[in-house]
Amino acid sequence: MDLIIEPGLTHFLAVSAILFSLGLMTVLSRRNVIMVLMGIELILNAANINFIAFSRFTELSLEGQMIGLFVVIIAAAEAAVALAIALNIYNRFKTINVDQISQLKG
Amino acid sequence: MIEHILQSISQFYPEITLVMALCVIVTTDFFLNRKDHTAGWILFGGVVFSGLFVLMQLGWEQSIFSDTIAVDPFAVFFKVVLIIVSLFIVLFSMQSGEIEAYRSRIGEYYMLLTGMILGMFLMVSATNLLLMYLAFEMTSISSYILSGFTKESRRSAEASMKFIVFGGVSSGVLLYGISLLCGITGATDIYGVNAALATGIGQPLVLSVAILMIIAGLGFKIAVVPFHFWAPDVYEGAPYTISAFLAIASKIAAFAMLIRFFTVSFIDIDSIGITGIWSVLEGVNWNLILAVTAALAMIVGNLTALRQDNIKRMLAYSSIAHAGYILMGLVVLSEEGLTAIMIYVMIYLFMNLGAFYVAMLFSDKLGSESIEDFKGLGYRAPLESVSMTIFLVALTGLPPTGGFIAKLYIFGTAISAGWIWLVLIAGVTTVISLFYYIRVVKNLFLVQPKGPVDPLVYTMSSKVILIMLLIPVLVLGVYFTPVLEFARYSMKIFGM
Amino acid sequence: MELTTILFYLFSVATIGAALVMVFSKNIVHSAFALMFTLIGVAALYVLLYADFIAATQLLVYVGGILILILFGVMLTSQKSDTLNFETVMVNVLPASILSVGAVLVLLAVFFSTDWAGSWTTEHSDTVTGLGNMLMGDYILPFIIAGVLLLIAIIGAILMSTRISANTQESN
Amino acid sequence: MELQTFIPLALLILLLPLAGFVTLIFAGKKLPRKGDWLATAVISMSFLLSLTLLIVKLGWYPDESITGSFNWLVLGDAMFGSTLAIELGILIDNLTVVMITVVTLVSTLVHFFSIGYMEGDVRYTRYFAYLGLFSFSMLGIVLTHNLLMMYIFWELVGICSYLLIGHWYEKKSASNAANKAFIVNRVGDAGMFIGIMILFTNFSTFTFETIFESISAGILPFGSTGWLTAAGILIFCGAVGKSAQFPLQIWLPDAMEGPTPISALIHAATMVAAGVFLVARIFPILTADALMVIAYIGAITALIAATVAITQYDFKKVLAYSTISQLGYMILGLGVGAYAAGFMHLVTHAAFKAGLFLAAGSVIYAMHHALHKREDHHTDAQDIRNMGGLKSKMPVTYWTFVIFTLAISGIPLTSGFLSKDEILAGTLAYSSLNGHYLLPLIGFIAAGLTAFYMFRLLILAFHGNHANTSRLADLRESPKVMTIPLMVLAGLSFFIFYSFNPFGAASGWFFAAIERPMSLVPELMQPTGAVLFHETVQGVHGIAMFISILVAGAGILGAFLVYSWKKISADQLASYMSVLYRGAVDKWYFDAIYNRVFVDGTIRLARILRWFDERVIDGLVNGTAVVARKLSQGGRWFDTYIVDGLINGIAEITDRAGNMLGKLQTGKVQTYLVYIVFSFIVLFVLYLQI
Amino acid sequence: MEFQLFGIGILSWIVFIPIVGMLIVLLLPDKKHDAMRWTAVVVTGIQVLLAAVLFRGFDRSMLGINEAESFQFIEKFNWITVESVPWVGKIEITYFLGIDGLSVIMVILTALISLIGVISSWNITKMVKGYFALYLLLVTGMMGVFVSLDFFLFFIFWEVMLLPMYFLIGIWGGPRRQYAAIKFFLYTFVGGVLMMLVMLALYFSVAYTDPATGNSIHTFNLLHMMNPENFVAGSLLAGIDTTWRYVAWLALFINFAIKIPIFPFHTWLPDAHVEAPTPISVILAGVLLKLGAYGLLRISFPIFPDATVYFAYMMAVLGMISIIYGAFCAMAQDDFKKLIAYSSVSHMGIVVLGIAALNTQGMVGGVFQMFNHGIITAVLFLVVGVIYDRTKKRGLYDFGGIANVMPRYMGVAVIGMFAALGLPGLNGFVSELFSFLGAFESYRWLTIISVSGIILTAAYILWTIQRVFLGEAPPQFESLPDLSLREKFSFIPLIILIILLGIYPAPAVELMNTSLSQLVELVTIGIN
Repeated sequence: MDLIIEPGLTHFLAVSAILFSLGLMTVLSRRNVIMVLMGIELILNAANINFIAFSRFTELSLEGQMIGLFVVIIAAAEAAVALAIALNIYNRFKTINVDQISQLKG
Repeated sequence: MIEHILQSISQFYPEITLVMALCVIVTTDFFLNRKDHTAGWILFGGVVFSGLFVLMQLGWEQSIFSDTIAVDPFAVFFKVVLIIVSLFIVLFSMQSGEIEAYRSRIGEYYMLLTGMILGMFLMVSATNLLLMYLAFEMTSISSYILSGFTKESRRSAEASMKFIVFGGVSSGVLLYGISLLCGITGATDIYGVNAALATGIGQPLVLSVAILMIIAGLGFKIAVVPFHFWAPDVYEGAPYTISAFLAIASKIAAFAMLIRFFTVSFIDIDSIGITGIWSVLEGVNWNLILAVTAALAMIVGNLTALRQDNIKRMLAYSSIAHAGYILMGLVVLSEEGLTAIMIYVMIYLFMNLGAFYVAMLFSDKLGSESIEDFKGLGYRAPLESVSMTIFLVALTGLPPTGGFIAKLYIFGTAISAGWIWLVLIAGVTTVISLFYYIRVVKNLFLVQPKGPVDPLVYTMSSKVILIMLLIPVLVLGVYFTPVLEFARYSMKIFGM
Repeated sequence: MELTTILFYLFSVATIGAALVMVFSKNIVHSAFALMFTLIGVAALYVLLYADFIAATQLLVYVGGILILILFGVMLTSQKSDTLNFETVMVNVLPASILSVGAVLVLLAVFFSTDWAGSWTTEHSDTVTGLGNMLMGDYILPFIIAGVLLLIAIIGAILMSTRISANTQESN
Repeated sequence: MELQTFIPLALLILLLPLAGFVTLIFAGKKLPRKGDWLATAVISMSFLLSLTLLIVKLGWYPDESITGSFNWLVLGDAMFGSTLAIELGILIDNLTVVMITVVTLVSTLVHFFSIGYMEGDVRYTRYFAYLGLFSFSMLGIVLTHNLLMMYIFWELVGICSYLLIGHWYEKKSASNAANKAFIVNRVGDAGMFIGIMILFTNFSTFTFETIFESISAGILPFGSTGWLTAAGILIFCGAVGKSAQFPLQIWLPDAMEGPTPISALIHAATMVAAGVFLVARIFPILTADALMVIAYIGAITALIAATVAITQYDFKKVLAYSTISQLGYMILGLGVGAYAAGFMHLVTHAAFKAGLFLAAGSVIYAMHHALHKREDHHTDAQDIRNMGGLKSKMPVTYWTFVIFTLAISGIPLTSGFLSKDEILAGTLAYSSLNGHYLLPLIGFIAAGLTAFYMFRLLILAFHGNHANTSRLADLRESPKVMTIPLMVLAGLSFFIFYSFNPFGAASGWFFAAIERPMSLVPELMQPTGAVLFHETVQGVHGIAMFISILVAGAGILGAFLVYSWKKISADQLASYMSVLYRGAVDKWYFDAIYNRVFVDGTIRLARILRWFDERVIDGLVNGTAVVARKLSQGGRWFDTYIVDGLINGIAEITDRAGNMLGKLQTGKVQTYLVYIVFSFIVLFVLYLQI
Repeated sequence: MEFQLFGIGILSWIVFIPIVGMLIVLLLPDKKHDAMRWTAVVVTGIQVLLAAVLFRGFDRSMLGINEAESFQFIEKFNWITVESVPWVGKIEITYFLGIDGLSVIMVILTALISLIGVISSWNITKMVKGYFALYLLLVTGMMGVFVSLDFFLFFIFWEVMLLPMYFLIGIWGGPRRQYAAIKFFLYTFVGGVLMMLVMLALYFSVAYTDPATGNSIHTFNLLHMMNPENFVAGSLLAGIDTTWRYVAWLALFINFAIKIPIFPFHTWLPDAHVEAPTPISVILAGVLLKLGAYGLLRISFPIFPDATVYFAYMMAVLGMISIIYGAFCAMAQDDFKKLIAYSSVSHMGIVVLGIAALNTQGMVGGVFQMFNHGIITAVLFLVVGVIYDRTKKRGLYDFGGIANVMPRYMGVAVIGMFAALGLPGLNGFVSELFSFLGAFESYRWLTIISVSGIILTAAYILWTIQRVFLGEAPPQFESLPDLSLREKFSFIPLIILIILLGIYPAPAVELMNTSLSQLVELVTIGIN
């Protein structure tokens, strides 16, 4: 009983799993580029939770946190670029609805 | 620690050179005029220099920066390949009309190109999961921008948007997979991973999830089915130079990363004997998955290419198909297969670069990328058309071009390893590929030009570049011992 | 039933709840703020995992940086003629929901089915020092590379966001 | 003269005409008189040579037979055991010498005749050149000592006859006739070829000698007498084609499209007789069954042709049918075992039938010129209804013609009587021995008919007085160069040249020289032995002679009743037995049936197969069926998709698949992601399986 | 090695001199058409001379086929060798040229036909440079296939022919040239892929032990592949009468059957022939079709004797079908060229029937038929070309009475056609005779049926002669010029050969006799 209540590795992993799938949901379903972006951030965070959790509970000690740190940085960079691109898209198409931007196909 | 780092730095010159080149470009970009391709030449020089350093590293086999980077023949081979491609791409960029139109931003263009090259260098040599991911991201981010470099064009913008959405998700998935892998094995470098798995902490289920996620992440870069959807759109939207770079360099780099990652982490070290045939670790037979994706890639790539009218798109699909062929070499799990891959890569880069280049030249002059508009170009631009024919024939895999040798080796290894069904698919799809390649040739030569018939004039330099691409394609068709030797020599991956 | 446990459940529920809001809210601005709460929740979870430094970074970078960026993005890209319009619609909901539910089920199943290697619980007394040492030691290369990466990203962002035009207008 | 010198001599005889041919083809036009003299000289020379050969051979070496041969090809390698040597060579025995004499003689006469007849022809030189080629090939058939050469020259005479029948190829009818002749012959030759293959496969040689030896040693083809009989009959097929035997007799009448001298030489005297010669050659290996088949075919042919001949009005056609019928006689003779008689009939027939044709030629020549003078171009110069009363106009021709007619009708004192009578005796003997009473019956009926139609021809053409006198006002006798050959042949139509006893050839030199070779086939399959047969013939000879004279007389009488004294009206007669009459007039519908069944059938089949090829096969392999259907959907599509390379069996599939996969590429990035996640899960499931 | 010029073996010369010519042509200025033509003439002429040298110097008594030492004019040096690769031993690709009785006659044929082709392509005016460049490349490919004894080399030359042919048909061809060209390309390419797979399978199944070092070497050397001991135990194609060996044989057979072509793979031929320009049709019929049969004899038969014996009957049946079927289709054509194309199908059927007999007569007959058909069909296509040049018509019903208009032309045409119909005294007869004789020994009834093909042949040939040459000439054709000097030059050598070999075939037959006996021995060793 205690084991189930007392938060262990699996609990955190479960949280990350849920966040991951929610991020996936966002990416798949929201048509707004920026929403999609948020979804991606969510996925990255889920991954990060994993790292941190592992660094807490397994022999992947501090390195987990290390990776987490870098991931945050990368996420920031990617977000910046992505938003720039979103702006560019908006200037070209006057919309940032992903499903309306489909000239290239076939 | 310090001396280790210093000592490591001494073996890190190629990458350092690139970084320095980047800095030089950034600084000079402020005061140099952007009319000529100064930045381009700087980058060219930088690549050449780092190439020299790479050649110095021939035969080294060690791991530096506390097991985050490996300097081994394998890396050297792929770095050489990347350098060749990069040099050509820089030259292309100087010829390209699309890039010329954005001369005011030419500096940024080359900066990002440098970043991309650096990222690929790291991809081929990284042995640490974190660094791998970093390299991956570095390549991706710069290519996101570059594919949207010609901002005015909506297609270009759309390409970059799709690219980043797709790439973002893929990198997220990749990261998640990496996190799981680290979690199970408790290691961040692939040697540790292998060691941990070798001790038999069998976590098949979670391990397979992790592996699949990593395959998905890298599959995106390689553009292998079913992770290929972005490729045609992005290639079509992006400028020719970048399409070519993505289709060749980043694909190859991703392959190198895939190979290093999978072989080092998931191969049973004990099985590496004189036989040269490996066996996968217990419970993780990832090569079957790769086989399936390879088969899919060949089929989908070739079939879809049939109906394309845009030359870039056609080449995109063809490159997807080629990714399938290359994967065959990894599937067979043998040094032989690896050699085959290397040979394939070495030849593939020349013929594909050539095809893209000629297509670029044509499109710049015609203002169209439609194959239908290439009618009768054989009479208006004979040299270019003949070279195009040769490149396409090479891609089809007919002797006496290098393409034949490449296919021969890949098929050969697959047959010798007994993957008959895969080879049969490959054979059939090869036949199918003939259709769309030959269709271009037909339009070039067999159809009378409609509209103007004045000859297209190209600069001498462009012709020279063409010849430089043409020669290896033809020579490697009849005499490929050097490549073979180089490949066999470069097959030593650190840690195996 | 100790404090950490309660906090864990609290934060995780909060995080997930916020995430749900973010995913399903019609208004993009709401989503953005929901994302903020999610991120804060995640940071809190980090704290529960003794990763205080990471938690701080998370707050700084995400909440302080990325989120602001996102909001700017929202503002800049949401103009309909003269007014602002934050309404966003969802597409292919059914496959998306099926797949993500499938994903979460798969992941949960996997996680619960595996017995994780010896779950030891050491107290990382001072993660900051450790991280600092590592950054200057084993992880110096990634550190540098990350710097270059940021440089590239900045250049790219600038290139993309500034209004420039080609010398020659090419047809779309 | 030494025996060995025969071979070079024979070679000379053989090659002289060839030399003539080559010179004429290349240099003929430049020679004076377009080189006709050369051809004639050459052939006359080889005639003289063969005559000497004949005399020497029969006079001094009546029983030897000599062969000279060389290796033409050697197949296989000694180190693998069997090597296979293909020999070519010459065989000289009595049969040969007699035959070459006949051939060269007739050929020479025809050469002379042609000089007059073909005068001023467009392709005068080529005509003589071909004559030379023909003589060469014909001599080749006669002189060869193996089946291969036999077949080679067999085909060559075929081609010569093709060329000469089609000499006036501007006429559609001529070229048709030529094609018909060659193709029909090909049918026979195919059979002959198979027969040869059977023998070769078993004895791995072509030479008669070796084949005969191995068969007499009891080795059978594929170890069965059935195959031996088959081989015999198949080889005989060649004869059926060449000698226009039933059922392949149809080509000979059409062959009359050629110049008349050609009909005389090729289609009466020599080439058509080659079949008979062939049978004589392979006689030793013919089994009783084969011989019976041969006999019946001969008999049927003789009867059919004779009946048809009665109803014809074209001068040459009548003669053509009579030729067929006479050839039937010879074959019948050989079939029943009257070897010498059959062969003798060949010789005698050569003389008088050649004569008949040349006479006909002279008549037609005269008619032609007469009509030409009158500017009359629509009257047919060959139709006997336009003739009549030529007797007075061209006496030489008439009298020679009479002699020939008597000879062919088998009236005593003529050569024809001798040979035909022997054959009939043979049939009687055969029937009395093996009890095939049909054969003699047919023989006698045919004999009667022969007499009847020949005299019909004589009367209608020469007696009475012509339909309108004015038309033939300027009819003249032909020049000497044409009449002299006639006289020579007429001379040769008397018994004296063949046997001093006008009522029995058996005692003559001919029978002495040409005696039936003994059969080499196994006992059971052997025909009646020569000795026994000969005795029987002696027995029935008197009866045979009596009956034959009787029927001949009857025939002649009938002819006079009907056509000369008009006691019986021909039309009445025709209407009484209208069925038979119609049948005869329409050549018993052979041509009609063949055209309907074989020619049309083949062509239709060919058309079908062509369609099949272009639609179905091409369709199966190329999916052009798909192409065809897509074609209707607009040319451009066709151009860009089919022509540009989608033309293969999987055209449709690939195309469909390509489109389908292309549809996946919607351009909506989220859709892509959906696909990916989906396929990811699929892969995962798959992964759990493996 | 006695025949060398400047240290380079005669075979290399004969193979690569066209490449030299091609380079010269490419370097010539675009306008210098005659120079290009003469270059081509000279180059191919030299080939003919070299071929003559081969003919003179060829030792008729040496076996060849599977014994390296009894090949002649051998040139062999390692082309690509990779020392001691751990997993496959030593990789070896050799540049291995040599001829035996089977190939020498084909080399001679190729040289001759190439020269004739050049002469007859004098009136090509469109893109002359490209034309002759491609033409010479094609010639190299053909020559190379016939002289190479290394499978890798063989395959390269084989595929090298593909593209020039595609262009030669596709650019200089008739109205539907694109269709024809792609069809040709497609068919041959499919075959090529199959062959490549088999080649690889063989490569990995065959390893000979180096006498010197004693380590096993994987090789593409055909002669090593013919030696059963060289098959690595347990490899894909090892053993006798295994399924994989049958599969491999069939794959090869399909490839060669497409080239020959055998029913039902023949449908590319009519299109290609009809659309191709005259000289290319000549090459196509004269040499390319022979490649298929040659490949069967050089590769399939000796390497897979067991499978060959197993499938021989099927081959014979297909041969028979091709004979009859081709003849029927030819009969129904009204296009002169198409008719000849189908007649080729029929005649190549005889080849297949002959070689399927697996005895010396059949084999000799078949190969000799290859040679003769090459010459005869060349003549026939030239005949069509001549009339087409003059009238721009090919329909059989468009003509008539040509005999009176162009007597010399009529002469050569008729000789060619009679040779095609197998008239004794002309070369066609001899080869058909022996093919049938050989076949009859092995397949009695099939042959009896096939023989009926000669009747059909006679029929359609004679009808053709009648329609084209006999009768009255239509007014618009009454003043056609007779053969020009150039045309005479292209005809005469062929006509001479036709008659010469018809009367005395021994010179040709002696060339191949020994080798073919050896081949028969090799294949049938399993039977008896």
